Amino acid sequence: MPRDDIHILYFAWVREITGVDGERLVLPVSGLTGAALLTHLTEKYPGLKARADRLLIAINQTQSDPETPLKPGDEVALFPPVTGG
Amino acid sequence: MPRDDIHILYFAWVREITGVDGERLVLPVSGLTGAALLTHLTEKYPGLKARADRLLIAINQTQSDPETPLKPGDEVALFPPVTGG
Amino acid sequence: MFEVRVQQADFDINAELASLSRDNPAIGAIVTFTGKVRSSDKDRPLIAMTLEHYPGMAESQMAALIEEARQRWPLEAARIIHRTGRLTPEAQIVFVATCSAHRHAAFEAAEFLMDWLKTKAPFWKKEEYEGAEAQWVEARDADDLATARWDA
Amino acid sequence: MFEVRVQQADFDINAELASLSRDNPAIGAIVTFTGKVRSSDKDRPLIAMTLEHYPGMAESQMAALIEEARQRWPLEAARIIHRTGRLTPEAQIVFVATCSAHRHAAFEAAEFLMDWLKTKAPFWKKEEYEGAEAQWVEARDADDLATARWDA
Repeated sequence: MPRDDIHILYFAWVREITGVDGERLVLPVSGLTGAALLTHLTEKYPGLKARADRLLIAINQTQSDPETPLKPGDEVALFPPVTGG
Repeated sequence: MPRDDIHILYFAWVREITGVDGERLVLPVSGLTGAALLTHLTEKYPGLKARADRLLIAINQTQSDPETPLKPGDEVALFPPVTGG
Repeated sequence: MFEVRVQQADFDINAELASLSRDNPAIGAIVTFTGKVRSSDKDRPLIAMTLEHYPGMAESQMAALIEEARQRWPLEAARIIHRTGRLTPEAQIVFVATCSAHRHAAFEAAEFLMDWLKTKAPFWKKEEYEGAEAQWVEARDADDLATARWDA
Repeated sequence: MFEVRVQQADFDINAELASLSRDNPAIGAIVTFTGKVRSSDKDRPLIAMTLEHYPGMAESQMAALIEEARQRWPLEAARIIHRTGRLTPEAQIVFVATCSAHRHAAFEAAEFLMDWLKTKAPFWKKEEYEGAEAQWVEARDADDLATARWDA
């Protein structure tokens, strides 16, 4: 049976705000975009709101345009600009 | 007693043509330049003549203009363009 | 001989170089970059930094960087290693090595890999300074500019 | 920690890096270049190369190159090692290492040192190819151009 939810992952200070590494979410509407997901999440985690414009989104481990529609089964990661190296 | 000769050193194919690592030479005239020394040496070592325009000169371990006059006691080195590294 | 690794353990540069270049007599030039934890930044003594990554995506991005470098320069071998976890001053953080017949390709590819790694691979640093709460490092515009110069 | 050496013996990169960077927590970036003997050049198998230098002047030129690099970049440490004598394929020939707080200074200084070393330090290479008499290597215009770009 195919999954009807997405797997959301949080990294760095995003994870500290959400308090969880990740969670599963059934898409509230079909074709929800990453940007709309983020708006949804800022309601759940108000601490994200002030810094939401600096978040990056990766869909299935590829950095993606926030306007990309999400599909059931996607792995969606939210994280700040990278600072490794 | 100060030296009245110069010490000439040869490297790479210059040394193979002269057949010696180096030699001492009493300056035939005061104020002889490196270029004039080279002309003198091409008479002694005719094999140098064809490639004399590609030789570099170092006076006291510093690469020098061939028109620099030599002084007694100088260390004068003749060598091809460098190819290390 | 192209490899990427994310690991908590330290790395040994001689061992990495041996495994990269051994038995390949076409290699004339090897460039390495090693990034280390500095003890002071902005006048305050740094106690430690903690590196976090996105498992899976970090490795695939690092492999993609190496593929991109191979499109641009004739490389015989290359490797990127990035450590994670809590690291104290003087610890090694990151290692890039590039092997080519000639030096300019090796130098340029190594610098390219570091510039891109800093802006494209999902790693994040949190710094602990003496007498202050640990803070996530902010991304630097200078790193974006360093990456952008390879777009020309 | 600035040093130059000319030696017949091989060098150990880990040992060089340890002595360059140990106990200096201001170092955040280390770049190394290692030049090795390639087995083939111009389609013919190379048997060996022999490196000759001008003792005294080689060392003083190498030290002058490091001084010049220190004028241009904020370096914490740097080292140049050049081997001489007969070397066979895969042997290490030359080593340059630069240590700085930040990566761009370390990369640029290392590349600068290699470019200048190739055109300003009195070393000469003689190559032995299969089935041919050993020949002195000719200086390359490309090396002069690589040196000239640092004059700007």
